[in-house]
Amino acid sequence: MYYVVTIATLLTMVLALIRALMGPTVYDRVLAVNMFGTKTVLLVAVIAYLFGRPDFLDLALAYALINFIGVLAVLEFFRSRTKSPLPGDEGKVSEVSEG
Amino acid sequence: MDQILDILSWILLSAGGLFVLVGGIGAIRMPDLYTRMHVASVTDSAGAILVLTGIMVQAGLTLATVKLAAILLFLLFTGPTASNALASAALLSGVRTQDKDHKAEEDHSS
Amino acid sequence: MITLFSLFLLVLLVITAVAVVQTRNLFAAVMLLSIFSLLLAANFLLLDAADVALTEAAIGAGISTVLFLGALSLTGEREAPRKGPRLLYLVAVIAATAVVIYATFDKPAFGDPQAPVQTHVAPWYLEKTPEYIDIPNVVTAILGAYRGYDTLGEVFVVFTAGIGVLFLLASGPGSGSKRRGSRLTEVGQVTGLRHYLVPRVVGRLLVPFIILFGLYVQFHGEYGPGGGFQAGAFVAAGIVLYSLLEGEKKALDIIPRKVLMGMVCGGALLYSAVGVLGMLMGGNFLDYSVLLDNPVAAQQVGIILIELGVGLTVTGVLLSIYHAFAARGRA
Amino acid sequence: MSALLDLFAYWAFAILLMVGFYAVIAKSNLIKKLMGLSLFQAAVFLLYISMGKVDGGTAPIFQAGVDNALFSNPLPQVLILTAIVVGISTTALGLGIVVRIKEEYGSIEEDEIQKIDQR
Repeated sequence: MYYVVTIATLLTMVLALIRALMGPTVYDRVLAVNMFGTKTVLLVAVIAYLFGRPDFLDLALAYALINFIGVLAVLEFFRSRTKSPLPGDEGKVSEVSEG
Repeated sequence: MDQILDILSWILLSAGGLFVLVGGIGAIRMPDLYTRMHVASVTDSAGAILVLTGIMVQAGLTLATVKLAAILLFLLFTGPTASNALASAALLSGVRTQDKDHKAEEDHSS
Repeated sequence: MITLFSLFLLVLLVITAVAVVQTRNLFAAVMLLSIFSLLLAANFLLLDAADVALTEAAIGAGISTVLFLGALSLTGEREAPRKGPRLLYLVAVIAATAVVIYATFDKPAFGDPQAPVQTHVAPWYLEKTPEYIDIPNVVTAILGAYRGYDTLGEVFVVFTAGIGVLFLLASGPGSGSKRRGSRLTEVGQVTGLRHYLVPRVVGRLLVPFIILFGLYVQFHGEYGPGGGFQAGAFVAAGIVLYSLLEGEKKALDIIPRKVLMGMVCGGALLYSAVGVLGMLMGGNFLDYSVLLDNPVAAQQVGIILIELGVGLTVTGVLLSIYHAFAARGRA
Repeated sequence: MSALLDLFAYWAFAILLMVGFYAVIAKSNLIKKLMGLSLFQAAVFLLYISMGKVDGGTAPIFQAGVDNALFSNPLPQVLILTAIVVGISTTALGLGIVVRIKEEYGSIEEDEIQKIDQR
């Protein structure tokens, strides 16, 4: 019966991957990554029992704790970007190279 | 007794698998970011609760159950928080609820 | 069945890799790279490599995304289309792929227990570890004791890379970035995600647990998946999370740069010191068995000490690198 | 069929390796090149770990109460475990160099940098 969950999780991973590939907004991609993280936690937990090695649960615990950092890093990245848009790349090349 | 527990955990695991899959389908089928986020996060939480509880029933009263409970707790903390943060960031940057309105300006895909 | 799952994940890995290369938006590429890392870790677990999967989890999910995003915020996220002989590159790559695939026909079948890799030295490790070192995790035993010299080298590579990043980024911004620097100072006032209330509260709650988990991985590495490399990455990830929430300044108040440098150097020195101590007590370099009267217990003590050194260095290096990138963005 | 299945893991490795290689040689964006390098690295990791897998084996961590379990090869795992951490450190070094290039040249596109250099 663990197989049922494993297969469901793997199929959902495919769907999340499709969402990450399609976009259309960057936030959709972040959402897909977040979904993927949760699915990985479940997958790892189920695999640990599929193998009969409960000590692998450490790995699921690790992902449950760490996944959050990625989303926050993205937020921070957007915040700094929206407050001060990066200078356009065009026209800057010649200006900077003289320095 | 063991059989009852087995059946219980089987039901929980299958329901969890179903919720997980529904969340995935919803993330593909829903029309705009916010509904997708809604489907994904709600089914994520429900699926995680069901699957992890199902495994907990199998594990019995061991250290593994404590770990599973910790995993569930952290998932329930971080999942909705990430959704909240993501939604507010999307809202601040002007993603609207109608997908076709902003497609042109936000499309960064190749 | 499990092999089929693994093959399925491999297909997803290839699709993700192609998408990473194809997408023009570098931010999307970073997101896909993070998915790639999750898939890779799941695949490592299916291939019985729990320690490696834990390392990939610690590095790929947290630190790597943060570093790539940090670099992107300094360089811009759009990739210009390349004007070049793309067909030529494609032909070269396809030819190379064909050669590598042709080479795989001579490889022993996947999972063959009689393959040369499996029969050379691994059985000896698996057989002798309970006798010589007596810890359950054979991976840690090989890492710390049998191949301790190799690991020392790896630690020094990490050390050198960290020093290199500090050399590159710690000096003041070059003449070229003056304009950008002044633009960013007004943003520099508002560091961290202060106005995101919910993430801040929940995130602060998580920080101690991540660091606790890092310590658990550090000191439980002899008994389960884990060790200094993973622990260092986890602790660093916890502090990076704190820094994302509260701003780099507060994170630097807790662990100042001097302490970080102390950790970087101290860890590497601790590792070497254990080796030299073995020499002074009459053994070979990195031979732990002479440290105590009981050689087996001495091996365990030696492994715990060098894992501690590894953990310190990795934490220090990853955090120094993060702070170097973050400070560059706010300079 | 089973022979194909046996080698599939290695083929996936070959394709991943070459996808990374393509990014390194064909893309002009330096960060993209570094990403290609990470993919290349990941492919090598995958090759090592796949070679260490033994059919019916389990992770090389002794379990209390389980004797005579078949273990996968621990040696490749040790090599790759350290290589992952070394990999992120060297990638960070590469990113550091890219950031400095951006500061000096104002661009991270290879062609533009070459154009500036020729002047």
